[in-house]
Amino acid sequence: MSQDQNDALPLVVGLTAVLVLFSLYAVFIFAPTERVMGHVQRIFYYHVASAWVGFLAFLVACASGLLYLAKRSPRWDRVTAASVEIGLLFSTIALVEGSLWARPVWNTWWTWDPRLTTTLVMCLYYATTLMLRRLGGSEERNARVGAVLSIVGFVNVPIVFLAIRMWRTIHPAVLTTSGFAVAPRMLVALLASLLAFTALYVCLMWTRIRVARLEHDVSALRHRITATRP
Amino acid sequence: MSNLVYLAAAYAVAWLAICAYLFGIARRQRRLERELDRLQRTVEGKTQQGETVR
Amino acid sequence: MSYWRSVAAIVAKDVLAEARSREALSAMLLFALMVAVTFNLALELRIDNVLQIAPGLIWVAFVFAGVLGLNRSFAAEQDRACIEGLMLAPVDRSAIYIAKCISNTLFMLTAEALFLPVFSVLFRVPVGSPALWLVVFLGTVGFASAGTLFAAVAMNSRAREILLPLLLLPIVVPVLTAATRSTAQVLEGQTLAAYAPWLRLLLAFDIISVVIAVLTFEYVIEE
Amino acid sequence: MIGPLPQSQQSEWAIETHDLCKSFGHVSALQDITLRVPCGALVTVLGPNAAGKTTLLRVLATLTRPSTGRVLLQGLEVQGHDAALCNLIGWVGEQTLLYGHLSPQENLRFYGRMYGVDDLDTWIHALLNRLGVGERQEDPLHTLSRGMQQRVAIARAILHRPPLLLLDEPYSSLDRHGAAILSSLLGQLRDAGHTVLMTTHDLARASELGGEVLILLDGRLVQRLDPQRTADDLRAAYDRCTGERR
Repeated sequence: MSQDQNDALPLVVGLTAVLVLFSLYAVFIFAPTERVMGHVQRIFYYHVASAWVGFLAFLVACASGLLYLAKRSPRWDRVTAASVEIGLLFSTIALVEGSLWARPVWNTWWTWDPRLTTTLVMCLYYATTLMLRRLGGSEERNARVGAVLSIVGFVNVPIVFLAIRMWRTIHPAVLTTSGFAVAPRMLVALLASLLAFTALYVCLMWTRIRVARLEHDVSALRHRITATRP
Repeated sequence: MSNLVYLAAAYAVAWLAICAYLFGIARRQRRLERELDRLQRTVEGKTQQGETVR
Repeated sequence: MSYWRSVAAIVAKDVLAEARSREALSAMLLFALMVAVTFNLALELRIDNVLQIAPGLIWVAFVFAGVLGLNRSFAAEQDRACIEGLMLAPVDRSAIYIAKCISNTLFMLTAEALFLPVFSVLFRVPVGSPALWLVVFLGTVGFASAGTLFAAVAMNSRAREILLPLLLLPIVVPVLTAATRSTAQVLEGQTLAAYAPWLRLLLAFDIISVVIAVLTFEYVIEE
Repeated sequence: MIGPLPQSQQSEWAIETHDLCKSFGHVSALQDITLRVPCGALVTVLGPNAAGKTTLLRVLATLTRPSTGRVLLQGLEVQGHDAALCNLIGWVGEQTLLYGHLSPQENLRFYGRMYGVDDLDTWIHALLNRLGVGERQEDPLHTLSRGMQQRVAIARAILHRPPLLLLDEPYSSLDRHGAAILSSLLGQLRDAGHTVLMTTHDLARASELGGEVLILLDGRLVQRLDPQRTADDLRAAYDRCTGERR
């Protein structure tokens, strides 16, 4: 089975590379320049795509957390751990890109917008769950706790979002997300970016999980050797 | 025109972060594969000496 | 029936131990007051802006004092491995959660009931209105119900004192915003209709958090 | 004081394990433990430090999950948390499982309520007197010496009249008087039909108690000595086992 997986990986990587190149073409050449914001609006495509992958990754972590608790197989724990890590990477990218977009457009690096605030808060939470795994303790317990935390975290995302949105509507928002009309060609660029990033997520998960499995094998072998040492 | 700086920065940040992450994983994988190789040789050496490895 | 008898036994045990030692209560109360004093010095709380700052100050004090109390509550269970005594008892693991959640809520509410009058005297904020106490109650239940789960997570790790607030604070962001906003509206003398959405959010959070914690507690409490 | 157990036991074996293994990460603590303890037996598990004695007892007490293998207590399969199993087990561990701010009496009353013990106050009173804690039973536990606390921990373990007692180094921190009380109590419990499995690292203690002795070494059961063995047999066997390892 692992042989099959290794055979399939180059294929997936190749597909991802094609999708990424196409998305770059769609974003920079195919999509028209936005009238008000100019070229800087092109940040939008990758910003949305990385935010989407962040969300997807935390969703996958929640699902694999549930599966771990049901099946107790270390395989699902490796999926949870990898997905949280990659979700954190993409959420952080989304935050930084958002910031780099907000600066020229709204003249500020940061706004306490519901989406941004929720992402920031949940990033801090997920980073702590990763830190928890490094504090030692038994692998089995880390897996169990990791699963529970990924479930609780994901369930909490919409509640945090709702709370912050209610909070913003009561405080008059200084800056509103000024909507812009999405031309069909822009939509193509957006979809291309979403697809490319999702494929990228699959690739990263694949390699990350493989490394985690390797790590497990190596430490198992190492202990077997020390255990039989006369 | 200076807006292009932000555009470039945003895309640079995204790709740099992803590449850095991939590079980290790849390095870890290489290190682990070397280690696995070394350990497997140790195990083979031991079994040749007539020891059983549990 | 034996389920609720066990819950009652654990709560009674916690209350008795706390009545003897007053460790958690005095720590929480003193810490909350210290937060209030510190913030007053740092933010220059004056009569003309008291209504803007007081709600946030109250809840920041509650949250940090609450973290302290939660850590204390599970430290007591770990002291002579008492938690193993609870795990060995013939009761469902969720009964342990419910009991610890009730006693943590009780201790926090007691500390808050002692804190608010002092706060009222120091900052001339009226705290008599029943609506305020309703907000305090709902907010505390939300905080303690999520906090009890995370305190159990943190209990078996190194660095548990740091871990608990880092995990808990992001999760209770909804409680913090809802409680702060509704406290502000109550203090401003607005009608129930104005802050009813916030109360609903608090209630929803309380219910969801208790349900999820009851379902997952057994996975985090085992060693 | 300790009455005979009701004769309603489903199995002739109090403890049965099949190929029990426990590892922490990749470090293995127990390997292939297959074990049968008949009801009403007094069994001592003897072994040097780090032999896996505590792990074995914790697995049997359901405090630690085994990595692989099966455990049956009185014919009941151990898997997950089960009230019927909990009622079978009396546990004394390295820690006392008692609350420092409560008195011995209050501690026992709390645990008695958790187990739904009948006629609690009289029973607690009798137990504490039997263990020689009578005079201190209303003082906060943290004011008692470790040895006195250990006696209360033993009372806690037999409070719900469990048919199976799992005692991890129960003699630790007991003085001579306390040890004598415990020895006579164990004899009484065995006569009443309770099964006792205890660990010790102390050869003299194991040989003095009588009953079967299991020698545990590096997570494996290496020798089993029946109750008829003499103290010298035991010493010789133990020296041989530990000697082989060196």
